[in-house]
Amino acid sequence: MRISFILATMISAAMAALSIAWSVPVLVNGQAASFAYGPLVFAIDPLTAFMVVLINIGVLLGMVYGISYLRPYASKSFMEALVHAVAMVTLHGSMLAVTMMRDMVSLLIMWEIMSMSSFLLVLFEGEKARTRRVALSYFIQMHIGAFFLLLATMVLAGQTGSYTFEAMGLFYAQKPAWMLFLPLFLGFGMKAGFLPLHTWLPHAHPAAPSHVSGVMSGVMIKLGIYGILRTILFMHGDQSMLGVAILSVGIITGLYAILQAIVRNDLKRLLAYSSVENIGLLGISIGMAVLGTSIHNDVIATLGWTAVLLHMVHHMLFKVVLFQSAGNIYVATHTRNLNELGGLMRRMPKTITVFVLGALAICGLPPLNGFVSEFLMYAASIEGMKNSGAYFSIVNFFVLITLCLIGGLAIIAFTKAIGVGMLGEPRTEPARHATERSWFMRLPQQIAIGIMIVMAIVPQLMIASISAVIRSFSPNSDIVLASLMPTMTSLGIFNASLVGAVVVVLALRKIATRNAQRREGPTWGCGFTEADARLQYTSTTYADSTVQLISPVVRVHAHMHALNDADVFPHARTYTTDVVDVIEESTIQPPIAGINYALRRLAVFHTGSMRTYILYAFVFIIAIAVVTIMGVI
Amino acid sequence: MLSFSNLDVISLDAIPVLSYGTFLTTVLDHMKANDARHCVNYMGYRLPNGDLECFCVLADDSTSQLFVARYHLAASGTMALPSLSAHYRAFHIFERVLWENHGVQFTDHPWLKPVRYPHDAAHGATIDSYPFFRIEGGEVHEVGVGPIHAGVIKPGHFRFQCTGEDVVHLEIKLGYQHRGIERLMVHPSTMLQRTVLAESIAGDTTIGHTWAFVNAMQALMRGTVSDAVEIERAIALELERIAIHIGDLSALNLDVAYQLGSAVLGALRTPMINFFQWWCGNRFGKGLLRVGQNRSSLTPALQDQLVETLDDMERRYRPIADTMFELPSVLARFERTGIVTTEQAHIIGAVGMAARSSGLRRDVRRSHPHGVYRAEDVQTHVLHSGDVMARTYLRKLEIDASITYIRILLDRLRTASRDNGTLEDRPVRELAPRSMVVSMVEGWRGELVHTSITDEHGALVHHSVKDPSMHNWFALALSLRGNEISDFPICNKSYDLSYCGHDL
Amino acid sequence: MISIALILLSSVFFIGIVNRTKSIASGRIGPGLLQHLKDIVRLLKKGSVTSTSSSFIFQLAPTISFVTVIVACLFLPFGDQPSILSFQYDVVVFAYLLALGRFSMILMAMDTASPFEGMGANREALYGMLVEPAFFVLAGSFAVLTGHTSLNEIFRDMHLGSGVSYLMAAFAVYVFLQIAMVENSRLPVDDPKTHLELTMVHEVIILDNSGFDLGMILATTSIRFAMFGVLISNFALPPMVPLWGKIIIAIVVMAVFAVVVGLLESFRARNRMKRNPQFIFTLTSIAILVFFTVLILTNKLVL
Amino acid sequence: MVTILIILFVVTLVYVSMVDRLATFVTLLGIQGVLLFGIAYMELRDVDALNLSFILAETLVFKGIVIPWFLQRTLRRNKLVKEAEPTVTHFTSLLFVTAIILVSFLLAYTVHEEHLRIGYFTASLSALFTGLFIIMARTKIITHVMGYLLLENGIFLLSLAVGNEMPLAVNTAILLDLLTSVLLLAFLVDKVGESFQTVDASELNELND
Repeated sequence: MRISFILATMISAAMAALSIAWSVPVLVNGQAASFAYGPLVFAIDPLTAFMVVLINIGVLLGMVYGISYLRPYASKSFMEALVHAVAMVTLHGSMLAVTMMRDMVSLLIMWEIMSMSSFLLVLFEGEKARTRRVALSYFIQMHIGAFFLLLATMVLAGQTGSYTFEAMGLFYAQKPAWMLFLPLFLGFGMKAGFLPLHTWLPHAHPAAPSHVSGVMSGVMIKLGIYGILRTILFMHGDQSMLGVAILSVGIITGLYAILQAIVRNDLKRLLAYSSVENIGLLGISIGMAVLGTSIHNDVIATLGWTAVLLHMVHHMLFKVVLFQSAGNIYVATHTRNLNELGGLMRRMPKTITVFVLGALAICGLPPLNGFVSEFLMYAASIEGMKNSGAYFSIVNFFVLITLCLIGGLAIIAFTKAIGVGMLGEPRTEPARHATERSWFMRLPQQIAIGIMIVMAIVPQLMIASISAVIRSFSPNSDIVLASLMPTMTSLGIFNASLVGAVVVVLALRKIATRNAQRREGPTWGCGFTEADARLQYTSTTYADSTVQLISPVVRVHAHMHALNDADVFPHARTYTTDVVDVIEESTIQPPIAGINYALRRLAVFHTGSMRTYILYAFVFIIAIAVVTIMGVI
Repeated sequence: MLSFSNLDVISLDAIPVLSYGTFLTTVLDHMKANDARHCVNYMGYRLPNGDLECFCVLADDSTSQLFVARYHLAASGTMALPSLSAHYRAFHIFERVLWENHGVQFTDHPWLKPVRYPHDAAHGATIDSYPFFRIEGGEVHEVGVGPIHAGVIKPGHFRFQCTGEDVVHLEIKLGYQHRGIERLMVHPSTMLQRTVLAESIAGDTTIGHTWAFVNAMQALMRGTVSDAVEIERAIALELERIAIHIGDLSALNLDVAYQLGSAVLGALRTPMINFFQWWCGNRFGKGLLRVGQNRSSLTPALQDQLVETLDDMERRYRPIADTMFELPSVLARFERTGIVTTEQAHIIGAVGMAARSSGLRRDVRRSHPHGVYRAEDVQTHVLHSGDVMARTYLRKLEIDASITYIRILLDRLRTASRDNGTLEDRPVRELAPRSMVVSMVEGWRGELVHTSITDEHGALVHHSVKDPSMHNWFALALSLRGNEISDFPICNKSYDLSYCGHDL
Repeated sequence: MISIALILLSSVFFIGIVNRTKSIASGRIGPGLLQHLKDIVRLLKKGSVTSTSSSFIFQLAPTISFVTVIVACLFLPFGDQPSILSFQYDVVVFAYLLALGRFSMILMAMDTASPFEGMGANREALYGMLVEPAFFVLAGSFAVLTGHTSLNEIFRDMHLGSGVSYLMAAFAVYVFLQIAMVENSRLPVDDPKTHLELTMVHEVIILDNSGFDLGMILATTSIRFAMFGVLISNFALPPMVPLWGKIIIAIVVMAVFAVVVGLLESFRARNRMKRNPQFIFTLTSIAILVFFTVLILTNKLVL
Repeated sequence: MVTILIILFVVTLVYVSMVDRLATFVTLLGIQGVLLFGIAYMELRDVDALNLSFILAETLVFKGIVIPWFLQRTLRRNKLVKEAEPTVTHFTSLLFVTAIILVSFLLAYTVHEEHLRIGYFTASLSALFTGLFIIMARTKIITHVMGYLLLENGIFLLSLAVGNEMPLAVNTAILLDLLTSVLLLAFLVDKVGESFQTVDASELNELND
């Protein structure tokens, strides 16, 4: 049954080859190209070309991984496998198409195809009730997003009489920008996962199979960012307040999501929240770039746009790595709960090493590529503090604080994931018996890591190759980029030499200790000889001290029958926790509860008797007749 | 139950042998009668015919009375009994020892776990395999500290159930220092050997334990010592109290990283214990107390030296004590840390300064006085907050009180008679046959109870030792609940409990 | 060049001076100034024991931590003497290098499957997260003040003139001093002296390290301390003084820094663990005031 | 110079948020009084001697010395050592006060009134809000009074912020009002002190005598 998926991968590869062949020239010489297929017009400008490359790399890595990831699912029927394969190709195609559309209506159609196909992909393990529920919720929330896009289309068409993107420019020139931008941001932001529209993400990612969640998190949510970028492309004039607004949303999204990631015990959910956090970072960068453009500060604008574009690629790469490694762990242990894992580094070292590298990158630490884009964000915010009036100086000051808080919190989240889930001693039997996965299941991650290393060592080339895209956002970027290049070159050399220095010191250490005696022994346990795996921090307790600081924002409910004063000799206790996404609880739950309530009320009519239904039909027809006669319709 | 008082020699025949059922109801009735009653000892030993003879001694702090009841368990009979601990938690440790040593199965005991021996010793399990209380769910982590600690402390294992930095529950497992003191005591040996053994029960309570032992023996010999000897012993006991309290204050400062306090107070402990060196040739007072006599008496020259030492100590101690108890960063660590409520202290039967810092007035010197303490001029302080601050500040108050008291005793010593004791001339006599004596002394940690039982030939058949730590270790465990794990060292040091006194 | 030489030189004596101050304050003679160095040398020669629970991360992390600190030192200028490495926005690199070192040490600690080390890792991660904003706010403020973004140029062009700028410098020095105390796990956040597993931050992370690695970790700590010393002494270097004068000033400042650390540690107790986050976050609050002061100094803000 | 004093004043606010010993709180209030004296002295040197001496008396004597001394005495008399567990943690307080300072600043910056001087306005708003926050977040009556004192310091600064336009009478009236309330409170606490103190706290406070 995997044949269908392999075939799909081949089709995708062909699609990728074709689209990249079209896109690369656009990236290189900055000239937009387009071709028509019937009424559909596929246009490739630098931004599209950039997205095409991003999408293709992400999807192909995912599909190659999927070939071996799907092996344990041999019991699936041929039909199910076929649907999955077709949905995957459709998703790939529709994502490519979304970036190539030049008017709102065709974009909406492609958007819808993209949502539907990803819905089918999430539904892969549909035999699980939870997966079905999550998929349904995803489906509904995507359509709320689509509704906002539709609204935006109507606003656009109503005001300018045209659906094309060029009309946006017209609109922005005449009307307050937010009137159009708000529904667009809500629609695209739903896909991207800006707060409070992120609520589908942490559910859909863990429910989907790992190759799909890699693609969804690495690639598909970037389409939301693409939408926002595309919209901004047509803006002009002073949009500084809009920039501050986006930036604020980004700050809140980033901080909130990384706090949520810290308290999650489900590895894939942690990764999903980390995706939201990175969307927040992108939002911050977009905000800064818009701000920079508005106050005519080319340095800030250029740094901002470069950070946005680079971080999109970077995040795609390390998110693919992380989700696929998490997939490998899941296949090896059949659990995603960090409290049940542990000790994997000694059992599947290659997979975990890749995960650690991915984590290093996503925390924005040197010497990997995540650092390059975070460096640019910091640079933009420091420039913002330096080169603007007091007001924007303070805004950028907030950005600076947020960036380093997010950086520090990300370190907590990922040291938790690695330290609790992968290092130390295994906590349960499945983790104890985990074994390394095949080379083919590790290949896509290693490829991605390879690209990441290249991007970290020669960031200046990466920036040069997307300079056309940056130019389309900020026309004067070339001068700034020219002065930025030496810094980026130094940064690349720094990254490389940092690794080199570690290697050199390691070699020296090796030489210095060649005569020293080396023994192995158990970890120091104060002389107590019956140590067990319970004597390790758990995922819950590792997060606890952070949770206590931020308790109003992140609520962790602990369930344990408390020990009171008289309980000198306590009876058996169980301690469990569950985490509440406060925003999800306050935005998504009430309407759902309302709908549930309404449906329960409606169930009164649902008697199960054929005669009542006929009665309903009869009443309905009469009602229609009456309404028609009254001339209401 | 038979009523008597501290150091009374009672004939075994005067204690009625009850059936276990009657024993249970009698003890419970007696406990119910008065809130000031607590169990000071409950132990058993094998009769020559293999039967188990058990004694339970209760103390009433308000009336200075002791009560005793006993029962027999036939070797062939059932060993499954309902427990006292089910009603009064404080009995738990005694019943666990009975279970461990003699195989008595207490059916409804809430915490039937080993005290000194390895768990399930018969099957060759190691001492480390202890059935710890654990919180299930996989989200709480455990921290195991010991038996080898950071710093040189004695061995014990502490198992914390933690949620992050907070401790949900602490369980303490001891028994690493089990030497079999009680067995060695009755092992045919000379009185001197036994005294030396009593000196070694707990190194920091040498005077206290030796005095309790010596008192018991003297009582069984139906002899007395002179007033001067009694006063000297009281001075030694109070000196020990001062020395250890100062040492603990220093250690508490070290644990909160207040270097000045730790260094100054640490240096102050030395002159106090050095005085013992001058007095009796051993810094911890070993070799001072003997049955019927003190091996070296406090000569006028030594008295002067003691006054001088105290003056000098006070001069250096006052400023640092004031500074320490006014330094916000130190107080911030002590206050509201490791709280044990009065209710908890009562439930677990805390004694000594652990009890006094949690609002229970328990001081043998006042409630069951012996010798010089009958004069009632020693001051007892009680604090109510039950936190580390209370225990620390209580130490300061007790140091002050002891200094005052030593000065009073020194005055009295000048006029005291040195030859009104009946044991002076013939220090070793026969012990009274078929008798029992309960000797209680308030060591610096709390009540030390030595219970001796002789057979018809006047030979010691059982000598039971109860160190205050037996009860108070549980207070430490409770004080950690809901506290930060990083406060464990200061909670631990604020009690400074004895490992060997518990393990015996 | 001079700064790295100064850092290496002073790192030899730094812990020695701190410990000596502490011992004198408590009425003891105390260990020799070079005791710490001797300890390190002895450890470097010794054999090692590694935990059976651990993986290559345990072996790798001390090296990474060491390298990050050394490389971070390379970014530090000395007054107007440029540093070895320098490019725009290298303040970010400086902070992220330290973060990388922290990341690797945290993983190393978690690798041993020991609850103590998990505890230390957890604390290190939290405090690291809280201390970082203070550093960045200061760095950003100096960027605003001097108009430059690399440490080199910032310290070259930072001239203190008015009373307000002295106040700002005083705040900045205070914050850097406290950051140094936090990063190096000194009082009142951590207590390097009482070796109690449950109360430590940094020391408990390295509980299972031995031999060469432990020596390297101790060396890293003293170098990092000295690095902050040089950073702080940079505030006290007037531009017109000749180079040798500056070196003398720097040495004096660092000696004073060490003595101040020693005295601070002698006369107060350490914080309760839960008070630490708030203590550390105060630094950010103070740094924010530095930022406002800078806005005033640069006339972005007119009072 | 004035700027320095204002910044130091804001620093004391940061520390106010994190103290948990009431005595430290009082000391901080005293420091604020002295700082206000400095600020007022620098600002109002040209005002006539009577007014000047009046203001100086108000700041240095009352705010800097009398009220702190009186509060310390009340604390000592009533064995009040530590703030009872506050309703919010100190960390949250610290976050709040930091936010208050930032928001006050933005507010001051946005208002941009001709007569308003941003520095004073920021400091005074911060003090006002911090005082209100302390009153809301803490439980003891004595801490409430200290919150009011913070508030009053804020008002004093505000009067400086709007130039010399706010009549001194208002300020004086507020001060008198507060002085009365402090006295009343001290009296009240002295009277009911024993009933809500545990025995042990009274014993603990032998060390303060």
